[in-house]
Amino acid sequence: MAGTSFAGEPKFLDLLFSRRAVPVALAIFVLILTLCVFAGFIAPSDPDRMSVRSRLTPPGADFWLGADAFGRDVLSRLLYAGRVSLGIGLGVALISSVIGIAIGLSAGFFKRLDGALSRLIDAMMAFPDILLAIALVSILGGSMVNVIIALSIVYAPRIARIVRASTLVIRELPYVEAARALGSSTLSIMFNHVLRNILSPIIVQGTFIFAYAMLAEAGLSFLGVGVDPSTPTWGTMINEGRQYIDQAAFLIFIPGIAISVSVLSLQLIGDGLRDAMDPRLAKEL
Amino acid sequence: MPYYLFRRFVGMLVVILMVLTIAFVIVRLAPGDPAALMLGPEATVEDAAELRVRLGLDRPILIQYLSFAAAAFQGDLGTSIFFNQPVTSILAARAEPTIFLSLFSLTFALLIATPIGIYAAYRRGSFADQSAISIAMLAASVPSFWTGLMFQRYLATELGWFPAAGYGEPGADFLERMRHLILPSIVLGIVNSALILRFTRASMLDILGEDYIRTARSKGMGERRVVLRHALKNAAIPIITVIGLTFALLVSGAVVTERVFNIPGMGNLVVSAVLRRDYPVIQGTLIVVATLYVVINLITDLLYLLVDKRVKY
Amino acid sequence: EEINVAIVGEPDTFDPMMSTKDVVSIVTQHLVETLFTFDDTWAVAPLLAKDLPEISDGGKTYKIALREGITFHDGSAMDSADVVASLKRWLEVATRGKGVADKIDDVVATGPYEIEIRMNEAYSPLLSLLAFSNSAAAIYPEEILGETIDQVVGTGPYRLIEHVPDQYIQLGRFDGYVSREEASDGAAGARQQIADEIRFLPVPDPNTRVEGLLSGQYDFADSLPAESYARLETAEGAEPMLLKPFGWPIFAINHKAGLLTDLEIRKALQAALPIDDMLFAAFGDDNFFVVDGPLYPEGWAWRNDAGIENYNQNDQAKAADLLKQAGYDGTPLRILTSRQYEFHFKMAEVAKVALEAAGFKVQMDVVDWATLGQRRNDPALWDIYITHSPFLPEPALTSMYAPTSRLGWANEEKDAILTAFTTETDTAKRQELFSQLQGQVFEDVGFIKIGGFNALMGHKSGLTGVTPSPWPFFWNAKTN
Amino acid sequence: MPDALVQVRNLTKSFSTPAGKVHAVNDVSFDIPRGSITGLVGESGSGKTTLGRVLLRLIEPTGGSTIFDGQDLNRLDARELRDMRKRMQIIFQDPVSSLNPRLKVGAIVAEGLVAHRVGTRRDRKDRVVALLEEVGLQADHMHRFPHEFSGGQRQRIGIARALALEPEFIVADESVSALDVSIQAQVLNLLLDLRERRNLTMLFIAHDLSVVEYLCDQTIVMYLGKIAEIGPSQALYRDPAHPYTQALLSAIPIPDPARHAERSHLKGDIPSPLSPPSGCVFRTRCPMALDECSRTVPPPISRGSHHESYCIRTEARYEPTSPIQHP
Amino acid sequence: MTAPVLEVRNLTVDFRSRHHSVTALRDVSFSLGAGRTLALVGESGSGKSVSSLSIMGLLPRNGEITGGAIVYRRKNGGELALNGLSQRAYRNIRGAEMSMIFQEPMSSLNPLFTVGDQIGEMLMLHSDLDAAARRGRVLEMLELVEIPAAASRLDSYPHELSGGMRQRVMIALALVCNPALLIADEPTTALDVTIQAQILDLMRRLQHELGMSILFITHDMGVVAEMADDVAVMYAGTIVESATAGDLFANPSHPYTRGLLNSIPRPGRDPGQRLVPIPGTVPSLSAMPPGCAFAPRCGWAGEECRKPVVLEAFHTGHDVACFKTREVAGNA
Ligand SMILES: Nc1ncnc2c1ncn2[C@@H]1O[C@H](COP(=O)(O)OP(=O)(O)OP(=O)(O)O)[C@@H](O)[C@H]1O
Ligand SMILES: Nc1ncnc2c1ncn2[C@@H]1O[C@H](COP(=O)(O)OP(=O)(O)OP(=O)(O)O)[C@@H](O)[C@H]1O
Ligand SMILES: [Mg+2]
Ligand SMILES: [Mg+2]
Ligand code: NI
Repeated sequence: MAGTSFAGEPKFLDLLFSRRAVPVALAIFVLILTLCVFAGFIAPSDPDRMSVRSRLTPPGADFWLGADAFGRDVLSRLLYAGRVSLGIGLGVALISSVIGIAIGLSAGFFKRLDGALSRLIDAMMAFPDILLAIALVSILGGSMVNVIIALSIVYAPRIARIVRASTLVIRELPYVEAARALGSSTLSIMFNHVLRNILSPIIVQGTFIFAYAMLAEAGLSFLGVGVDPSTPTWGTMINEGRQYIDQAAFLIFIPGIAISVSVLSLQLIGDGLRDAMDPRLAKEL
Repeated sequence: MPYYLFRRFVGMLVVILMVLTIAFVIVRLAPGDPAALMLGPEATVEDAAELRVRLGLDRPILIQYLSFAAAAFQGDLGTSIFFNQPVTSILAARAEPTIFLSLFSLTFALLIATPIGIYAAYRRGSFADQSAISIAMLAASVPSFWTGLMFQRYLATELGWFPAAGYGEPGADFLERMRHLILPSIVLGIVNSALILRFTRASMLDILGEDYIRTARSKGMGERRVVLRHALKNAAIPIITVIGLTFALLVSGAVVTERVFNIPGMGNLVVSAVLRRDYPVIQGTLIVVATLYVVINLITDLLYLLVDKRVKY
Repeated sequence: EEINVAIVGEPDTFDPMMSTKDVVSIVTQHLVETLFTFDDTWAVAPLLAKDLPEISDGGKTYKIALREGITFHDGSAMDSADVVASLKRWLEVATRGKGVADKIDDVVATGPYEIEIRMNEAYSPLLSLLAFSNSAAAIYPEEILGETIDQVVGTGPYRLIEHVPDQYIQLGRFDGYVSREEASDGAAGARQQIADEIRFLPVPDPNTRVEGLLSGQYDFADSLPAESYARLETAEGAEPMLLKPFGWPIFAINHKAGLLTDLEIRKALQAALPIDDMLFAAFGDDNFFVVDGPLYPEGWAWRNDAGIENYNQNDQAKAADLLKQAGYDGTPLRILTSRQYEFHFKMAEVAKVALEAAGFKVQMDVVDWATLGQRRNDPALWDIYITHSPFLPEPALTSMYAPTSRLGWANEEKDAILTAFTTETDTAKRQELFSQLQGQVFEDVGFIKIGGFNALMGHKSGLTGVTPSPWPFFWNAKTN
Repeated sequence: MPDALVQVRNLTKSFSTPAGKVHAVNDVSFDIPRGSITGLVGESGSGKTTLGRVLLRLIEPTGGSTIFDGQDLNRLDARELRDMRKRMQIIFQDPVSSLNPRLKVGAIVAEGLVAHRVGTRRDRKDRVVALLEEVGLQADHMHRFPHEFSGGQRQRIGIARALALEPEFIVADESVSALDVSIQAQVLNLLLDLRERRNLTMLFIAHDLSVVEYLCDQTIVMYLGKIAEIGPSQALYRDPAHPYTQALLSAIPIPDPARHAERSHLKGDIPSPLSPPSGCVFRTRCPMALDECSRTVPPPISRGSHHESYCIRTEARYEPTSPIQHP
Repeated sequence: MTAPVLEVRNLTVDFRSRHHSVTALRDVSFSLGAGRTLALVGESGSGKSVSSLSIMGLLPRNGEITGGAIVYRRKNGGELALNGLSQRAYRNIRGAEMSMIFQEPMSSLNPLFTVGDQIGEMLMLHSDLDAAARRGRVLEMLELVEIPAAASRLDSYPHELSGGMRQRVMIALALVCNPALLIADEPTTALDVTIQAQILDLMRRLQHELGMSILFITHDMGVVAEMADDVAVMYAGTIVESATAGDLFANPSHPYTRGLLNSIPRPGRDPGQRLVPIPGTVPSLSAMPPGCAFAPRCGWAGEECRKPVVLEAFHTGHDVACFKTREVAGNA
């Protein structure tokens, strides 16, 4: 007989924070996010203001995080660039989730669509992400919007696959059958029962996609096929900084650290969410 | 079983057809006239028109697609605009470094990641486990080109341990060429080990929680035997499939790594092709890589069947 | 013994007639030769020709004697038939050849080793064109000529052994090569085949070229980032090589359509540009650029001061006034540039800030180089595109002066000066005409020279015999 | 039978699986009298759940029909069926997976009301409170999530959900199997109360024969997709006619050390429903099978009023051989 | 009564988690006589499995024995304190002298090894037999547990067997080294009644033939009555009553035991007669009431029930943990 202790079941937040790293990661990420969102108020100067004569000034009193090859303030650029990088990550996470959910739900719910849609998902997943993104960006042209579109196309199948798999499982669960027995419509079953229950794996996956998209954006910029280079992103900052690896290594270290820390904290948060949502792990704790 | 094989095979063909279609559509989305692109800036309008006819670009899109797909199934992926050579032969010339780079980095990743993953799962919650997953997560968070640049700079240029770039001089023998792949393989392997480590650990954790592990312990056998005989064999199955899936990751990584280390592989080719607007090459690479992925995953799935007697077909 | 040379990319052809790309010139000059070439001072010198031509008929007839005993890589001997056929093809297919084709009546063989070029008007830059390795008037055996040349057969000191695209181009010594007797002088004079093999390795990434050079993989690396200068200087096994001056960055202006067809606005543009900052941002180190207005650098015969008061005004207030006068309506100024050459992009970035300060609305179109190459052919798509050029031995080799160029810069006064300049044969008069032309460039803002810049190359310590050049060659090179 | 609310006629359901056709329910017919509880017992895999689901047309039958209050369910179109759903409901075995963990109890219980647009939001809330109280929960429970309840309480929530639309007929699929005995008794009592209060008709699926005997007026014994025996519970338990029923009954462990059951041993396991035995499906395990059993599908043989056994040897009562003697 | 094979005295087991620790077993004591069957009954979560795992030394890593003793009498007569035994020493007796059958026959066998391998492995660990001899012995065991066509089943994989067959394999596995003590944790709960009856018969037969002692864990009073010589009833981590089977069913003396027996529908009872359920639910381990854990659900409970209660002899061989024993028994 399966025993379920009901009162002792740990609370979600307790679980989320049961790994010490997770609250730290969450705090760091929220901090980064806030700083970047409010870049307009926080940044010490206009990110585009040049004072060419101060180029490559190392971090110090004038420029807290140094100045780049145009003598622009790295800190200000970092914050504004973060807005774009995080924006791309978030945009991709959201759009790919929406597309993925739409495809995955339809495939999981309508047997007739399933064959074609899951083959489509398989085929899309067969393209390595960077490769597909490069091809798409090179064809759409490099702008922030296009990078978001391209990366969303790349990552949507991943969400779709998860959604489809979970949908197939959930639609067979007794509570869905109960809903059908009650006469609920397919649409209400889809949203009230299926979507509501796969939201957590999607959120977890979304966090990871957020992270991967930021890495991918940096990769695309590195390869010279990313966002148009006059828009600062952390990726373009690294790419620009590469040339000064000798005189001004901070130019690639600082955005590199910004990316790595953001991606790391996102992954930690994703892991934490997953652990918190996985009842098996919950029991083990 | 034969029926299952047949079904899987047909499924694979359908996916490959889908891959072809997607690649065709992607490239057709490209703005501009492919003929004008091929001829370059100095071409006249008449030249372009003539070329369009020659390439069949004036025919209805469906016909174009069909002949493209038919040609592709016969191994003809078109002609490179830049090199004016068949895409297949260009790709064939780039296959060696990419294949070996992938193999080496996968081997490297497996050698590093599996034992650590197993150990971490076995001693879950311990300091060793925590450090292993932290390092793995960190490794997965650092852009691989960044790692590549650093390794190149410090391990190759400064310390001279490895060649900094390239794929050996013309006529270099096999060993020499492979020597050039060591450092890139490590760079690429790092990201993969992160993934494989976490995956190994996770599936090992799953297995260690299974009832039959408790049964094994109740038989009075040593922990080593429990882990290596009873758990590992079961954990190996999901690990095999994830290796198939990492192929895409490897190729993605290869694009960046080959670029950093200037290795004349398919990844480098595709970036150059993008910069050269050489659409047939982009298309061909997409198709070849995706097809390989599909085939590799079919193989790992079949391997899975061989190892796991439970799977019914 | 072999020399490994890291070049910036993969040449798209081995037929130098068909391309104006520098990588193509660098590689193919080892394979094929032209009738003439340039010496160290960029004076024209004979190569396959026996001597400089006899020019008669008021500059309209060039009689060129050919060297005897020259063999092609396929073993056949070179004679006037080959030369005539090659030149005719050049006039038909090469960009620079097509540019002069209408001035040339005929190319005829007047003996087994003598040809004549007959023209309908005098055109003084012709010799330089024949000497140039860029869109070169290369000499091939008559038999292989066709619309495209599949197998490059030339008379050069090296021949192609193997080409693995994106990997290497392997050249081997051509044993049948007959060198000139004179002492080596730039590309002219004796060409010694010291190395057994020369390998060109396409390495698109500049940092990788630096790392490879420093780690000893390359004997020579072309086009290195200025930032690596200090590292190369202090490094053990490698040395920097500065080509000083190399060339000049250019803001090419669209005179055919758009905003800049208005002279006032062009003047505003000229006034607003902060040349110092642009160059400093682009090159970073005073070693690598000069803020210098004249179209030719110090030490060149073509140098003069006409119009340079308009250079480097850095006066955004004045520019704003000019814009107001012109009734500028806020139409965006479209700057087309690419990051293939990082300094283009950086100059554009700095320029953008200054132009915006002056009241321009600026739209940056950053595309890849290939796209830029296409887009600039369509006047509807851009107002400024950024490019650069080496200092060419003959001003007329720069096409931008001509009304037929893609800039479409035309005005009666300038066109008259240009015609006089290209038909005049007397050197002193030509220099005078050129200073008038330069004056026009500034006054009518035909295009904008930003300054002068140097190119950085690097070589392994111990490599000798390579002279700094926009198109470095390796036949006299030696390693030890 | 007088006033049957549900008449099942030749109901058949087979599933196509990669391994072949599974005959889960095979030509089953019976009636459920209005206001009574009918028990359905059988071993795991015998097709009880499937029968419950096709009967409600939650899955489409392969053949046969269910006549509910005179209407053939299989003739109804999608809209009519949805309306009909108000009149018949189902309660599931697993109290965990049968409640959506992301919905609050209030929303779960109100789902049917929402689906059929019954009443206003306020009305529905009142209904939910009343329902919760009827099944022994409290009004403020509606704001909690299912995981905050014990197994027995969750089962009550499932029952409240099923009652919301005031159905006449309920299929309870192993509704107490997952509960501890002390809780199981609470739920069984609740079901009995409900029947009395609401005159509910119920099909009660279980594998525990003692529970069925306790609760049900009529009992159906299923084996491998077919009915083995059907009859009023009292008669069937006192005088089991089918050898399978006899074996089942004798296998029940009785909580009394003094009354050791005399075991009838069934050989082996239930055969695969992919390839059921010919003739009588039970013959492979039957201690009294004859050659003839492999040839004829046994017809129902009456053993009294409404008591039928599907065995050609129903007259020959099987006498168990006493197995091992205990110390 | 013979000397007990196993004696558990005041066993207390805690589970730690990051935030708190819960006590899953509290002062659990029972003893199992040689050749006898002791049934441990109780509802889900009452601590039956934790008890058995403590004896086997297989507690999950977050579980810990924090008090009490487990004494095992070896085949050779020596006494062995199992708590605090080194893993190495444990390994020698696990499988060889005491072995265990688990509830889930589906998942308790390793899917990737053949049945023969898995049973043979036991012999490999605990005997000197060579491969051929091991195979012979395994075959013998399979025949002993009445697996039809045993020889052909040797090389089967678990998924090729039905649940009942798998449970037989588990039994063969547990018994192949002739253990003195067999712990069976709900071995028939997952099985159908007819199969359950087969397995119970089999276990009884084997006990007669092989003479081992069985600790039989179940939640089914019917099965207890079938199998047990002695019974210990668990509730919320403690033993509330223990007696011989006959005594317990005849004179249930703890209110919980009585409630349990009253809430079971028995075959042949009068129709319409209502069951008497125990009100309320089992308290969770993290929210135990003070004193008697059953008090909140108990009709007899009074003030004194808030004080700690211990298991005391009610009469010979019949221990009860209740302040109201006499009232309850008198009411019987
Ligand atoms: N959706 C399905 N697809 C294929 N086979 C199915 C499906 N549902 C049930 N079956 C098969 O039909 C047979 C009857 O299953 P069913 O669930 O009705 O049995 P049951 O009597 O309810 O068993 P249990 O007591 O285990 O719940 C089984 O063999 C089962 O495997
Ligand atoms: N690994 C663990 N971590 C924390 N608590 C545990 C762990 N294992 C068991 N418990 C707790 O110990 C108590 C006793 O559990 P146990 O498994 O012994 O119950 P049981 O009587 O065997 O129940 P069932 O009949 O469901 O098998 C339960 O409340 C359970 O929640
Ligand atoms: Mg069922
Ligand atoms: Mg248990
Ligand atoms: Ni007995």
